[in-house]
Amino acid sequence: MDITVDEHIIRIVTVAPHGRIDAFNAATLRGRLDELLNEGVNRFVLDLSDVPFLDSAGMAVLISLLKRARQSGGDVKLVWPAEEAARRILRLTKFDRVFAMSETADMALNSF
Amino acid sequence: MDITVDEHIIRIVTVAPHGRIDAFNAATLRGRLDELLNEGVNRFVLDLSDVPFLDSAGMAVLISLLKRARQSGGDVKLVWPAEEAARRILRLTKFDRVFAMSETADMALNSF
Amino acid sequence: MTEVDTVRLDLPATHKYLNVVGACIGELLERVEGLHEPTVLTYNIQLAVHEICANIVDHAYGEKSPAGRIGITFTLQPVTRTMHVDLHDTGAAFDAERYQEPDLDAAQVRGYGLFLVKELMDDVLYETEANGNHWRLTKQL
Amino acid sequence: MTEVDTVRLDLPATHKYLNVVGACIGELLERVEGLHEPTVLTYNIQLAVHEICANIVDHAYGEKSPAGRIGITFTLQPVTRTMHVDLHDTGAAFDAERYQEPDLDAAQVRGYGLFLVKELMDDVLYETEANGNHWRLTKQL
Ligand SMILES: Nc1ncnc2c1ncn2[C@@H]1O[C@H](COP(=O)(O)OP(=O)(O)O)[C@@H](O)[C@H]1O
Ligand SMILES: Nc1ncnc2c1ncn2[C@@H]1O[C@H](COP(=O)(O)OP(=O)(O)O)[C@@H](O)[C@H]1O
Repeated sequence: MDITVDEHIIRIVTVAPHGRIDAFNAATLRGRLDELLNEGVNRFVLDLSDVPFLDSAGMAVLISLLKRARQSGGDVKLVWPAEEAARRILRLTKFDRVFAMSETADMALNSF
Repeated sequence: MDITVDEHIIRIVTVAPHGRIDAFNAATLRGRLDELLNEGVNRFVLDLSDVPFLDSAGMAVLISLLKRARQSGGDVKLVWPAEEAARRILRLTKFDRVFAMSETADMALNSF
Repeated sequence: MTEVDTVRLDLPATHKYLNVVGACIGELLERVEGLHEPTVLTYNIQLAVHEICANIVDHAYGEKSPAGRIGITFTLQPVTRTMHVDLHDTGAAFDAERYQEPDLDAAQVRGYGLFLVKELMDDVLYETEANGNHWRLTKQL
Repeated sequence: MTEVDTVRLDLPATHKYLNVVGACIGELLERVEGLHEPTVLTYNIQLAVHEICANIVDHAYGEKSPAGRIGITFTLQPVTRTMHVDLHDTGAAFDAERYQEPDLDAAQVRGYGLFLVKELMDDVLYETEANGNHWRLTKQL
């Protein structure tokens, strides 16, 4: 009897920024994500739980990442911010429909 | 055999402001302390552990309290603020010599 | 809130110091009593004003005018319980005719700024003045 | 810090809004890299500027001029790593001749304000100008 066993390793990278993501520092986050994309990573969990403030420049970084990740067959899942006001903004802009959302990073990882 | 047993009850009041004490709200603290003084309280523990900022108007409230409490035979003990910068100000103004200082409210109570 | 209170802030048009703007708004609203959902309200005003400022940096001044400034006046009207935020800059004008609302169903990279401002504030006014641009945001408190 | 950055704040001379001043200082210093003991440094500058403002409210304007204002300019000098805080008011003048240092060994109720300012800042200058009073606080960062 021949049994074929193949191992598939899916690499998912969790990125958890701590603090505000805004026009002043969005480029830093974008730079780090670009490095990961260039290394071939295309599955991301972006953990926003410790992000107290996210502006439209930060949102632009998330959408850019999503586009590039999906282009190469990957995806981006978001972890909800703890801050209720920030959650509402993600709902207002329908980011919660464009991205798969999770309450925790573990739940996001398991949803891949 | 005659045995005399007397009970002495010393009333010590612990006051713990939460938040800044400054020129804007020092009057509120002073008002509360005046009420206690007028009720006859003269032994105080002023717990500054949760006071992140204390200005000279707040310091004036502490000294006034000390003067009135000592006039009627009482005393005021301070609990150090958690914030190192605020501790340094109390040392700079020699408040740590004018007042008995403690690390916790319990220690301050036991020092009476 | 018994008198009309105004606080003015004037800062370099750079993303670097926009944190000051949000902090000012937070402290001013600390002093207003009886706010409904103060944390969310504060966040919303902070975000809206931040987006207008970021647009002034990026679009009104762009790369061209690094020395430009943003003047902001915060006004608290106690009787009507209204907050006005007036922003002035001396950069390029905003072309309202060419402005397009974002299509929220097609994820897009840019274009959420003014959408958020309009959603989060009760009123948004833009006008060109003799010496530059004027944005006025209004929020009922 | 590569250019000289200035941020201006202008507010009613009332204790109520002095919280805005401290928050501005905190956010500005957030943007300065390589500070030694940033928390303590920030606290010290916040307290010193706060004391000058509180004195303007209490002594320069006192009960008399409730409509007075305080104008503050924060300047960050990157080359010399210096922060200047210039405060302007249009109230009564400060009489330096009559000023007395507090006696720290005799617990006293008032008089710690200017003492703290002098201890916490590297330099304190006061001058009367044509249109009011000018305080300049300087701190090496
Ligand atoms: N202050 C401004 N001055 C000039 N043009 C502006 C200004 N604000 C916005 N705009 C124009 O409106 C467009 C939409 O702005 P916005 O909704 O904030 O999205 P974004 O800034 O991401 O493009 C900008 O791309 C720009 O062309
Ligand atoms: N801005 C000012 N304008 C006028 N007088 C002032 C001013 N600041 C301080 N003074 C005078 O200097 C004195 C000492 O001030 P300070 O050390 O801050 O203590 P305090 O304010 O507690 O009296 C004040 O009582 C006041 O007479």
